[in-house]
Amino acid sequence: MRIRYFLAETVNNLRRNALMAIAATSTVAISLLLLGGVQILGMIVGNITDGWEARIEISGYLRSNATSGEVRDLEADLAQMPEVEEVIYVSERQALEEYRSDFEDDPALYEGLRVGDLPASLRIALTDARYTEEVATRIEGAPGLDDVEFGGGLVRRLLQVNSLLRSITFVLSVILMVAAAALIANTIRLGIYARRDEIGIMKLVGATNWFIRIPFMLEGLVAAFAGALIAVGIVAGANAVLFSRIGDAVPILSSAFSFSTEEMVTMLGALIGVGALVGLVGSAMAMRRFLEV
Amino acid sequence: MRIRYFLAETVNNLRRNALMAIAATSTVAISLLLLGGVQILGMIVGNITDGWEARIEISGYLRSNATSGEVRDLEADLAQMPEVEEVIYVSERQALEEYRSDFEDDPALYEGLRVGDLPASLRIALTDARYTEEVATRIEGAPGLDDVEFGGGLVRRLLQVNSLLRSITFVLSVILMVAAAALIANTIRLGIYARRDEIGIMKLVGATNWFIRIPFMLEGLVAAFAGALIAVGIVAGANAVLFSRIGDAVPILSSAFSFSTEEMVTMLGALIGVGALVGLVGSAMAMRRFLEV
Amino acid sequence: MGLAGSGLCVYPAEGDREMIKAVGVAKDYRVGLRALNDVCIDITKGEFVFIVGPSGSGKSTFLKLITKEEDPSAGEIHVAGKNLARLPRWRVPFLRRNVGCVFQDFKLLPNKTVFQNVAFGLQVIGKPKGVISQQVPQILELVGLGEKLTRYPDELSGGEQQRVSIARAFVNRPLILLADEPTGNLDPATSVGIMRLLDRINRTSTTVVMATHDHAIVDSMRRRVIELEDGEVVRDQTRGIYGVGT
Amino acid sequence: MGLAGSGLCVYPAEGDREMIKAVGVAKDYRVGLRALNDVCIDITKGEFVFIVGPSGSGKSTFLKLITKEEDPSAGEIHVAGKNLARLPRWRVPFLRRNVGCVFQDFKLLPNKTVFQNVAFGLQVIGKPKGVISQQVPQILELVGLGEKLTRYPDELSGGEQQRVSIARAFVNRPLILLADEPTGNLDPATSVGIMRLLDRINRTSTTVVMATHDHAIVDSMRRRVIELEDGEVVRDQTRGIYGVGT
Ligand SMILES: Nc1ncnc2c1ncn2[C@@H]1O[C@H](COP(=O)(O)OP(=O)(O)OP(=O)(O)O)[C@@H](O)[C@H]1O
Ligand SMILES: Nc1ncnc2c1ncn2[C@@H]1O[C@H](COP(=O)(O)OP(=O)(O)OP(=O)(O)O)[C@@H](O)[C@H]1O
Ligand SMILES: [Mg+2]
Ligand SMILES: [Mg+2]
Repeated sequence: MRIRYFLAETVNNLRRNALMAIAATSTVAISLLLLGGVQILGMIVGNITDGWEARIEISGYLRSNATSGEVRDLEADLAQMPEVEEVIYVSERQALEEYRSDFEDDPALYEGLRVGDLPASLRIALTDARYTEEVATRIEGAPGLDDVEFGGGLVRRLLQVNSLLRSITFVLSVILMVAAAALIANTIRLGIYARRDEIGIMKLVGATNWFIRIPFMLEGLVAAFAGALIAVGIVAGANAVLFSRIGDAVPILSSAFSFSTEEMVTMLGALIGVGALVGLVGSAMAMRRFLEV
Repeated sequence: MRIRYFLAETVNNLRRNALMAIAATSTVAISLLLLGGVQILGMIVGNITDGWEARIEISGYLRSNATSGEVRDLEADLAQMPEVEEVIYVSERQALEEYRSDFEDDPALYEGLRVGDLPASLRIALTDARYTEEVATRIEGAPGLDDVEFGGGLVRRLLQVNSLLRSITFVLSVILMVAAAALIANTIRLGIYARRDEIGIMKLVGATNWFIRIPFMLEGLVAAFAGALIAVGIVAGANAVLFSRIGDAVPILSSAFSFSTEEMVTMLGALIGVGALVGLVGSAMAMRRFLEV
Repeated sequence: MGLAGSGLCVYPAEGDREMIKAVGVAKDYRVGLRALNDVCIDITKGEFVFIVGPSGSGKSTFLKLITKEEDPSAGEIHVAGKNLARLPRWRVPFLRRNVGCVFQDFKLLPNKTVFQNVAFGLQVIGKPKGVISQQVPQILELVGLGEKLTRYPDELSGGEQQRVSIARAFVNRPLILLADEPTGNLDPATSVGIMRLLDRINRTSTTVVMATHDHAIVDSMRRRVIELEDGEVVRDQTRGIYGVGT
Repeated sequence: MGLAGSGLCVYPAEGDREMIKAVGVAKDYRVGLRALNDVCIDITKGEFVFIVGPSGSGKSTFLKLITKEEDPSAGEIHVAGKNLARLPRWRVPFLRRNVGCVFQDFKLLPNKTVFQNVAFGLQVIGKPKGVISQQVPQILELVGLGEKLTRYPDELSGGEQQRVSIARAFVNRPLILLADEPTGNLDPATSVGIMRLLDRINRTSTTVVMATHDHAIVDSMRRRVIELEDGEVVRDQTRGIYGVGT
């Protein structure tokens, strides 16, 4: 009976105060859209920096006269290091082919090259880009090895930049979370302010605070939930339609703009949660001062 | 007399409706802060991509036996091309020094090198990165020139990425502009909704629409202006305090985070303008339906 | 159109002194919800008219038509010789400045003090500050609120709010004064004071139309009485009393 | 504390039948703004009391103290044997359910229909839907609004709104019924009907306290009359009339 009353009340109020409901819904939608946008930005930055770090490898160039025994020893040595994830042998022929495909747009650059002009190498992938320098110095000068290459100081700087980028996006999303909450709370507070007389009358007629509060909170919840759904719909739509297009158009970005379904669902779920929570709590908080009659 | 009435009215209303004034001010502040944030992001992206493009150069490596006559002819040829901005001669010694300073963290990399191991070159800066390929093919095979190097396909992709990044930040700032306007308008509309009765009474007592509207618009203007000032203060503060720190901490980003005073002032001025305009126009628009009594 | 449903009306020749004229006026708030039906009323300049009738008979509705707060569904309303249906929207505020109104629910501005509420009636017509700061306290003194200039409406008793509404209605000396139940929240002694005031205003040739339930007042004043019942004029007496039934 | 400023009061022994008791009550809305001064009133169960007095004399303030809408600045208010100063805040709604109130400014909920407004009084005490849909139309019929159940307050005349407020106040059969000027916007015939209703309610041993300016009603009912003037009790008569001065 109570529940039926509260639901009927909520529906009635949303209908009679359509302007406020629309304002609250659209504010929530916009705020969460911005929040979602920053989350996506964060995910893009994550993808990019992960991609960069994944591409940090050590190349051990082999002497042209290295014996296969030397090479095998070196491979075994590396394979047992805990920091090393994978060791790949790149033959002279493979090196040339890779070079060709890297510069396929510029035949001039590889026209004169033949097998043997580029050395064979061991390509060493690490579990974490942080170990690059350590591993590189450890194998330097090993028998059969001509030269060890990696970004050097550049790697260090790249790692620095990556961690900075990640902190920036984290800080940004915290800021936006706070901003979204403040914007939504503002709207709800104004909506309730417009109906402060109503609350006062209910109190004078003998309604308890909860009896008054619940329909207002449900209203806030419904409006915020609707707004969150709109925001989530737009973000999911953009993901399905826009981002894959960007990936197709600019292949270099396709990895940056591809998100796993799981991380997408988590993020959108969080948006809805944040929206609904702010709607519910915001209404309750905004009512407090008007309930003191 | 009228003006004095309007000002007194505005002050009185702001005082009597402090809650609404605060809500409007904080909404404007938050919205414009977000808008300012995206503008700054756009400026950062601009700085980075400009930096990248500025660094796209053509290096013409000279044969070690190139005569100074050949070099001078080549320089002259290049200098007269309209696409070429500058040609710099890098001697073998300079090349070695640059190499050293690039890898100063890794002495191992340049320990064995001496003057002559790295070739002298002409470094060609272009007026626009777009002409890279054209110019490179034009000088290829010129007497005295050993090899012409530039990013090739990579340059093309970089340019693509840059233009995409620029469009994205542009679209983002348009979206945020619209979002900020909608959020502010929502707040103002709710604030006026809370006082619809007041407007109706004024009309019944014989006030003209403008007589009613002006104090409300001034209220919107003052609240929005205050909000804009807060936002601008925070952005300017972040610029003065935070961004320079980031630049110091991560030198690679220092150019990305340095903005000319002029572009900063223009941007902040635009923020204030947008805020004030939305406050003024938003109030006027929000009142329309309540003025029809 | 002006003749719709006006079969029962007798039209007097339009004279100079005609202030308010309703010709065959009907008002439907919604379809089938008729508040006034075929009302023909002529009020000349300087008259003092009581509108009486049971609750819900259409008194307030009739007054709202005169200030163009509502528009008639049929018939015509003329005020000071002007057909309100033809009055452009931007002229409405000017009409309302000439028609002071004491509203049944007071309609005070909640964010203005008593002084500011009354002053507002002068500010809209652009009266200079000097005039305002002189006339407003004077008129508030007249309605017995001389001490409460700086109070806000929610700090007043019901009767005090009503008197602020009265003061605002005639502070700018309108041509017509409409008063909807202006003594509903006042004790008899204060009511008598207010009626004396209305009478004095009326003597300066202001037309006064007052909707009321107070038969003591109606009976003692012996002025023109128009009685409404279910939205129709059932009595129009030159020197009437409140009612036969009571 | 309970004795502050109560030097003039004579305390009757607290009996079972005592419903409302004010002991040396004063109310200052602001410093120096005294609305009630040293008021001592005892009202027993089932009494019918008129509160009269000029506009601004403190009638509404006294009623607001009984519902704890305001708290006294000095003295004590007891309702049904309970000292309101000691009533915890969460109990206040339960007090108000036992004290029906017709407000001078009606206080109807603007977003609810007439039916819903009256039903609200039953919903707060958790009455089942069946009871509500039976009792509400019945009581609205009694106050003459049987046809207007689905109207919103702004679609009603002043008197109709007042009657909705009356219906809401006693739909849940409260112990005490406070009525602040309940006939201020009603014509004499409707007023008589409402007074009959109040009388009937009073006969079911509900205590009725009514602030009014309507001397016809007071004079014809011949019930207890308490007169306030400038916030002080100046008369308390068992079978009184409105006033000597009028
Ligand atoms: N806005 C509205 N919408 C619908 N019906 C309305 C509206 N305003 C008034 N009515 C109806 O029109 C009729 C006349 O109302 P009006 O306010 O003119 O009565 P009144 O004579 O002033 O009554 P009272 O003495 O109670 O103030 C009433 O039945 C009322 O219910
Ligand atoms: N909220 C308030 N703040 C300050 N003063 C108030 C407030 N409410 C009432 N007053 C003052 O207290 C006094 C008594 O007010 P109250 O409303 O009790 O009068 P009343 O007897 O009901 O008058 P009326 O017959 O006009 O309704 C008045 O002088 C009024 O101005
Ligand atoms: Mg009326
Ligand atoms: Mg009162």
